[in-house]
Amino acid sequence: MRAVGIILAGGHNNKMRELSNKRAIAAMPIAGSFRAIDFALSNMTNSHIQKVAVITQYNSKSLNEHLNSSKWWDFGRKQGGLFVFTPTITPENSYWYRGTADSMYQNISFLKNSHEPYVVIASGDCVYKLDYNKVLEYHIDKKADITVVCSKVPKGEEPNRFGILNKDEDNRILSIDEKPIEAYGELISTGVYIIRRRLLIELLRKANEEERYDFVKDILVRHSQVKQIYAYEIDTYWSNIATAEAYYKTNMDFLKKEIRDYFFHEYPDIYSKIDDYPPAKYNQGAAVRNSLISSGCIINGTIENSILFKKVYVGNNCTIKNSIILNDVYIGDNTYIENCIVESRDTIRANTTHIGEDGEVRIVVEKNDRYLI
Amino acid sequence: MRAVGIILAGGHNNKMRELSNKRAIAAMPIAGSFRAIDFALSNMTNSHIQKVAVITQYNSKSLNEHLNSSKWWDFGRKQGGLFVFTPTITPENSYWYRGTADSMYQNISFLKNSHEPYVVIASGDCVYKLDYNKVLEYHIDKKADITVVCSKVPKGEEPNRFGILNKDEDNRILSIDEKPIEAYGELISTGVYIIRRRLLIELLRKANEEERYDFVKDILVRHSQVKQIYAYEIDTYWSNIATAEAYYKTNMDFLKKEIRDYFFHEYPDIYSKIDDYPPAKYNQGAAVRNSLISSGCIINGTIENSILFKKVYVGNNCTIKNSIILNDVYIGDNTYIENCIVESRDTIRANTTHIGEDGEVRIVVEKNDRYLI
Amino acid sequence: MIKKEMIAMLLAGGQGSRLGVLTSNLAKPAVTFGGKYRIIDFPLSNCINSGIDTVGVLTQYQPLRLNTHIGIGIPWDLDRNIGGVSILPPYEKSQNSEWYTGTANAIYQNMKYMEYYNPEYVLILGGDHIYKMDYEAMLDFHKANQADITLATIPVPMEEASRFGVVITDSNKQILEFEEKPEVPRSNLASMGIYIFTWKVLKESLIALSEQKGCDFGKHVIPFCHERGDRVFAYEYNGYWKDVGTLGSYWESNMELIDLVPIFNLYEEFWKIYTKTDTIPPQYIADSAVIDRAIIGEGTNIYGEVYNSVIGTGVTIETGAVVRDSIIMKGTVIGEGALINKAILAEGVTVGSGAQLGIGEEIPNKTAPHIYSFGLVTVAEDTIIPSDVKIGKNTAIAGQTDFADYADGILPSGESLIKAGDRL
Amino acid sequence: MIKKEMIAMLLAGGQGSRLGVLTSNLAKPAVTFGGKYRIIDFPLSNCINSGIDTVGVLTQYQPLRLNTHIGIGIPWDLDRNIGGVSILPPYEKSQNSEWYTGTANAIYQNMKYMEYYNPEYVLILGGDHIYKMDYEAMLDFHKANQADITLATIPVPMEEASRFGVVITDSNKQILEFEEKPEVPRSNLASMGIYIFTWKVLKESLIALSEQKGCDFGKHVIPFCHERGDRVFAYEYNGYWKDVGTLGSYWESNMELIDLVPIFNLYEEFWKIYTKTDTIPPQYIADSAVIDRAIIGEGTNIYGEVYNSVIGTGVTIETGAVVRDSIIMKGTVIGEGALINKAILAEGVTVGSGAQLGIGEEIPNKTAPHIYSFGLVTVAEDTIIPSDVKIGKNTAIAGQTDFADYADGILPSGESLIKAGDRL
Repeated sequence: MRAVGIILAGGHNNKMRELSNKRAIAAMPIAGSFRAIDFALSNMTNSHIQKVAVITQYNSKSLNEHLNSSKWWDFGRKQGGLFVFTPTITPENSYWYRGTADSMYQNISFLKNSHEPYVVIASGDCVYKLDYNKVLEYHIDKKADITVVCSKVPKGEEPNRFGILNKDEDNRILSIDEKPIEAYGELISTGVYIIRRRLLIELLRKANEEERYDFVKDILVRHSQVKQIYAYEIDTYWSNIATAEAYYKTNMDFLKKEIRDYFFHEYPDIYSKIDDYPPAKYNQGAAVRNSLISSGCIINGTIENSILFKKVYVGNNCTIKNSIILNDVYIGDNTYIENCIVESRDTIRANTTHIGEDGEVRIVVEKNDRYLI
Repeated sequence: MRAVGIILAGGHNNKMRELSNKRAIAAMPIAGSFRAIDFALSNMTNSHIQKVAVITQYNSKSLNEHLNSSKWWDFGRKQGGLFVFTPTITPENSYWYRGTADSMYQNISFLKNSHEPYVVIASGDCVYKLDYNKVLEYHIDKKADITVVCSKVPKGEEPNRFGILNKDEDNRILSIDEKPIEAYGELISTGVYIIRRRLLIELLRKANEEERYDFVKDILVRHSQVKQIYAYEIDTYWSNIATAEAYYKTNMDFLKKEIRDYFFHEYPDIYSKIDDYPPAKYNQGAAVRNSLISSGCIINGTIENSILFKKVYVGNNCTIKNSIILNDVYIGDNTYIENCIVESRDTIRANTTHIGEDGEVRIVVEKNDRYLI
Repeated sequence: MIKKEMIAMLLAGGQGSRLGVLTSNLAKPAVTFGGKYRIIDFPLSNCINSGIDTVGVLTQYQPLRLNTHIGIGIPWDLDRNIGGVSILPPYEKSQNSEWYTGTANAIYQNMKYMEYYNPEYVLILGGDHIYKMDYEAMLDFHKANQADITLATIPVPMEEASRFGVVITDSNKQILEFEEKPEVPRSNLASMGIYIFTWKVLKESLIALSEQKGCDFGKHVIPFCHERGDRVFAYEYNGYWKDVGTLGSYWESNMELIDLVPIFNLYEEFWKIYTKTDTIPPQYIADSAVIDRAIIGEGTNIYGEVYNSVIGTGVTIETGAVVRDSIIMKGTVIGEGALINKAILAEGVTVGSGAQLGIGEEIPNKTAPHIYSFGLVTVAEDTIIPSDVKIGKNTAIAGQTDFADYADGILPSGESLIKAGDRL
Repeated sequence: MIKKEMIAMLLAGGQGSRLGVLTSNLAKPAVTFGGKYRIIDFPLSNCINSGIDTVGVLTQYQPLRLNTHIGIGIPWDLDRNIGGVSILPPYEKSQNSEWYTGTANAIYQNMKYMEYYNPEYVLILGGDHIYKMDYEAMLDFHKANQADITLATIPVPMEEASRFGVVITDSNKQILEFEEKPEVPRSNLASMGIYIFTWKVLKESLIALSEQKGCDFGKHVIPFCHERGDRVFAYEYNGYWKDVGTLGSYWESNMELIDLVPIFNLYEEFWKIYTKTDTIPPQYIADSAVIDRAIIGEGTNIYGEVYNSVIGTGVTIETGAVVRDSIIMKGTVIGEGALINKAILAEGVTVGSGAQLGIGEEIPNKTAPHIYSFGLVTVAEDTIIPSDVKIGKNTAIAGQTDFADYADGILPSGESLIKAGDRL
C-alpha cells in the first residue's frame, strides 16, 4: 500500500453524556465484542496499510489497553506497525494537543520519517467497512489535493452535527459547512481523508505557524477554494457514534440480519482484541429473544431485543428489553431494565427498575457493591 | 514474586546539558548497546517481578519506542506485563504530572488493581544490578514501612546532588537531606524503594489531598520520623547518570574489565531491545585500541579509549580519543575528536576538530547534511 | 546465559483411539471441549497460570490441528523471546531417525531442547485430562522434600482404585511401592501421569535407559529410579480431574459444565483457561429460539431449540431444529426441523433438514462396541448427513454420506457408516 | 475468513553434505554466515521485506538449531496472530507415515497448511543461497503474464551455463524448453530454484503427481506442468546470488563481505537482513589488538591480531593469537599465541594456546577430497584443539581431541581427525 494511516482517537463529547466519563469515544464498545476503533483499524489492515498512528489524548487508558498489542489487527513492526501517540513535553512544546491538526503536528516526525506518498486520515468513532485503496485510486484519478469520503446523512440523524459538503457535478467540493446551525445539503463528511503526505506536512506546518489547530475548520474549510478537494461518496453502512442516541441506534442496528451479515460474515473481517472469557451460559429460567449475547455472560432471566456485552450476569427473574448492557455488569435478581444503556462494570441492585421513558435512552451508572458469584 | 514494579522515567535535568534536549534521561544510551532504563527493567525481570509500570512524561517518544515490545525484557501479558503510562486528560484531572508522587497518583488504578502486597519503586536513570527479592526479604525481616536502597557516594561524585541518609545502628533512617547545600554523611539514596502496596496508595492519596506532589520531599522526608524507614546498603556497582559528567564517567567505566565482566558476563544478563544492524566492519586503515565498538559501525580511522554506539561511521584518517560517540553518527574524513560526547544522529563535517578542554567533557551537536554511504 | 527454573514437557502425541471417529484426523489433545476450548488448553493454561513460561509440546500423530491451534502461543501468553511454547515433532538425525516410541523416549529425543533452557526441574505432562492445577504448589512440595521425582496423585474411591496405578507411601509421602491396577489395592492414591523431575535425575535416567525399547515413564523410568534409591514422592491433588479418554467420559464431562454450579468452574476469574479464538462476534439468539440449560460459543446463530447441550463457536441451529443432551462442535450446521438427541457432532458437520439422530432403542455397536457405546451418536468432522434420514443409538457416521447410504433412510442403532472421502 | 495473497514455503530440510563437518549436527540453512547471520536469514528477511508475512519452513534433517533460531519468528517480524512463520516437519498420519521424499513431496504433505491460508499464489524457496530479492516484483511479473508458474532465473556466464539447469524462452519470457546441465547450452538463464505457483495449479499438479516417488519440483512438477501446456515464465533476477553449497564457495562469499565496497552490502538500510541475536553487549578491542580488514560480531573480545577475517559473536581471540583469512563462528575461543590461517572454525570451538592451523603445503584430502579442498582447515562445532599442535591444509577436525590424537603433535595436510564424542 502506498499510504500510511492516522486514526484520530483523541476526542470526547458532551453528547455522549455519562458514557464519556470513562473513556475516549473511540474506545466505546460496539456490537457485543468490538470497540469503535476496531472498525477504522480493521479497514486499515484490510486495505494493507501497514503503518498506522493512533493519536489519543482524552482518557486514553482504556484505549491504550485495548491497543497494547498490534497483533490483533495483524500489523507488523519491522515494515510498519501500530504507533500510539499520547501527549508529551518537549523543549519546544508543553501543550496538550490543542486540536486535531495540532495533534498531528506534534507528531509530525511520524509523517516526516515515512516514505509512503499518501496519508489516510480516519476518525476512530465511526462504524463502517471501506477499502481505502479504492478511495486512493479515485484520489489519484481525480488529481485531487485532498479527497473527503462522504455519505448521505444516516436515517434519523440530524445533519447539523456533521460537516455538510456542497460539490459540483465533477464531485469537486465547493464548500464545507462544519456543524451548521441549519444544514443545506444531505452529503456529510465521514471524517476519512486522503492527502499527499508532503502536502499534509506543509499544511500542518502552516496552520501551526498561524496558531490554528483544527484540521477541518482551519485546514479543510479554509482551503476549499484554493485546493482541489474532491468528494468520494459511499453508500454502504456508515454510522458515527458520537452521541448517546447514535451510539444506541448503531448498536441496535446489529440486531438486523443484513447488518450482522455485512459486518460478521462478509469478507473482510473486523478484528478486535481477544478476551479470555468462557462461552455464554444459559441456566434454567433463561429466555432470550432477538438478542446478541457475548462470551462470559451467565443468563438466568429474560432478554428481548437487547445486546449483552462480555461477562454480563443476569439474575433470576430479570427482564431486559431494548437495552444495551456493557461489559462486566452484574444484574441482581428481579430487576427490570428497558430502553437503557447500562455502563460497564456496573452492579445493579436486585429488585430495581430502570426505564428510559418518552423514547429517550437512559444511561444507568450504578456502582453498588457486588455480590460474589 | 510478591511485588509489582514502578519505574519513574519521567525526569529531565539541566545538568545533562544538550543531551536531554532529545530524550528522557532514562532513554540515554549506555555502554554501546543499552539504554539507561534497561538496567532497572532487567533487574525487575531478573527478580521475577512480572508486572511493571514505566511512568514517563518528558520527551517520551524515544523511550516509548524503546519500550514498544515487552518481549525484550521477557515480560508477559496475561500474568502481568509492561505498562507504559503517559499523561492523559480525564474528567477529574487535566494536569501534566506535577511530580513523582503525582505521576504515581494519577495512575493509582494500576496499584489498586494489583493484588501483590508490595511495590518496588526504581528510577530509570541508574546503572546497577540488584536482586530486589533480597531487599524485600530484608524489608519484611525489619518490619519496615519503607525500605530505601542506599549506597556510598560513588568516587568522584559530589554527594549533594543526592538524598543523604542518616541512620542508626539498626539501619533505621533518622533523617533524609534531599540535595543539601552541604552534605553531612556519605550514604545516599539510590532511588530504589520498597513499600507495602496499600501503604503507598494511602500515602499517595494523602499527599494529593495536601497538594504535595514529590515522592522524596513530600512523602519520604516528611514521614522519616513517623514511619519505620530502613536503609538497605549495597556495595556493588551503582551509578546515577543524571549529569553530563556522571554520564560520561559511567560509560567510560565499561572500559574496565571488571565492570564489563560484571555487567556483560556474570549472571543475570541485562536485556535490551534488539536492533537489526550488521556486525562491525574494520576497513584498511582502522586502528582500534581499548575501545567498545557496537554493531553497525564502519571504521576507517583510529579509535582510542572510546565507546562507539551503534551504526557509527568513522571516515579515513580520523582520530577519536577518550570520547563517546552515540548511535548513528557519521564522522567525515580527517576529523579529530577528543574528550567529547557526540550526540546521536550527528553528522560531523570532514577536516574538523572537536576537543573538550580543561578536563571538561564537550558535547558535540552537529546536524550537517550527511553524505550517503 | 539462559536459565529457567522449571520447564514443562507436554506429551501430545497420542491418537486417543477410544474417541473413535473424533480423532481420525487429529490428535486427542486437539479435540474441542466445553464449547470453545480444546483439551490441550487445560494443561497449557495451567502452565502459564503456574508461572511456567517454557513449554515443549511433543507431537507425532496428526499434529496439524494442534500446530494451528497453538501457533506461536499468543493466547496463552507463551509467545516469548526466550522460552514460550515450542512444538517438538520427531526429526531426522545424522545416524538414526525414528519416530517417538514411548513417552520417555520422546523426551529423550528432545534432550537438547531441554538443555538449552538449563532448567533445575522438568515437569512432564499429558494432554488427556481436564483439570486445573497449580504446578507451582507441586514444585514447592518437591523442593521441600528434596525429592528427585514427584508424582502428582489423586485419591480415588477405594473400590475403583484397582483400575489405576496406585502408590503406597510412608507418612512423609515418600513412595515405598507402586502397584499397577492391583486386584486388592492397598492405597487409593492414583498416579495422574504428571511428574516433576529434578533435571539431573531425569537426564541421567534417560541416558541410562536410552536403549530401552518403547521407553515409558510409568513402566520404565520411575521404577528404575525408585529401585536405585532415588527419593520419589507423591503430591496429593484434590481438585476436579477428569479423564476424557472415552466417548462416555468425554460426553459426561461436557454435560457437567452445564450444571448451575458446575463442579469445574470455567467462569472463575483467577485461574483462567485460555484458548485460541478465531470467532469474535457475539452469538445471536433469534425470536424463534428456545434455550434451556446450555453453554454456547461465540458467533453462533440459534433459531431452533437447545436443551441441556454444549454448543461450540460459529454453529448454526436452524428454525425448528431441536438439540438435546448433545455436544455440537465448531462450525456445525443443523438444518431446519432436525432432531439431535444425545449425540456428539464434531467440527464442520452438516445435518440436513428433518434428519433425526439418536432415536430408537439402545443396541451395542457391532464393529466397536467398546468405543461407540453409552447410547451416543458420534459424527466425525466434516461429515454430511442428508435430510430426513433416521439414525439410531450407539452409531458412528463419517464422510459425505448421501441418502442412498442409508437403507430405507435409516441407520439402525449399533451400526456404523464410515465413508472414506477424497478429502486432502 | 483467512485469506493471504501469497504465502511462502521454504525448503530447509537438506543436510548439505558438501559442507562436511559443518553440517554434521545441523541443517545447512542453520549454518552461520557473515559474522552474525545464518543462511536461512536471507530468504526469511527477503520474505518480510517483500511483504510476505506467512512462511512455512519445511524441516527434516537435524532441525533443532533451526527451530531454536527461528523460534516464533520475532526477529523477522514473523510472530503473527494469523500467519507468521511455522516450522513444518514430517508427521504421523492415520494411514501412512513417511518422511519427506522430495521437494515437491514435502510441499504435498503440507497441503492442509497451505489451504488454511487460502492463498492465490505460493512461493517456493530454498534455504541454500545468499541473496536479496524482492519477491513482490517477481509476483507482479507473474500476474502481468497471467502465468501459472514463474521461475526465477539469473544470467550466468555462457561458459558456465552447462553447470546449471537453463531455460529457453521466447521474447515474452515464456519458457519454451528446459535443459538440465546441457553440454552445449542454448541459453545462459539459469533457474534459481525459486518458483511462484498460482495456488490452483500447484494443488492440482501435486495431487496428480502424488504417487510419484521422490517427487521433485525441477524433475517432475515443472516438466509435468509445462508438458500439459501451463503458462510457465522466466523472471530475470540480476543481483548478487551466491550458492554456499561447498566449503570453497562458503568461504569465498564470506570473504567478499570484507571488501571495502562489498558487492553484497549488508549495511544497506532499505533491505535489512534480520537475524536472532542473543548477544547484546558491544565488542571490546584491547590495547594489544590489531585489526586489519575484518567483520566482527557483538560481544567479541579481541586481544590478538585479526587480518582479513569474519569473526562471529561472542568470540574471544587472546593476546598474541593471529587470525588470517579465516571464518570464526559464534562463541569460539582462540588461545594465546595460536595461529589460524585460512580456516573455518564452527561454533563453540576451543583452540589451545600456541596451536597452528593451516600450515604447510597443500595436499588433497585423503578421505573426502571433493569436500575438504581449497586449502582450508575445517573444524566442526564444539571441537577442542589442544595447545601447541600443528594442523595442515585440506584437513577436517571434529570432536574433543587431545594431544595424543596428533602423532608428534601434527595433523598433516590432507588428513582428517573425526573423534566421535559422548555428546548428546
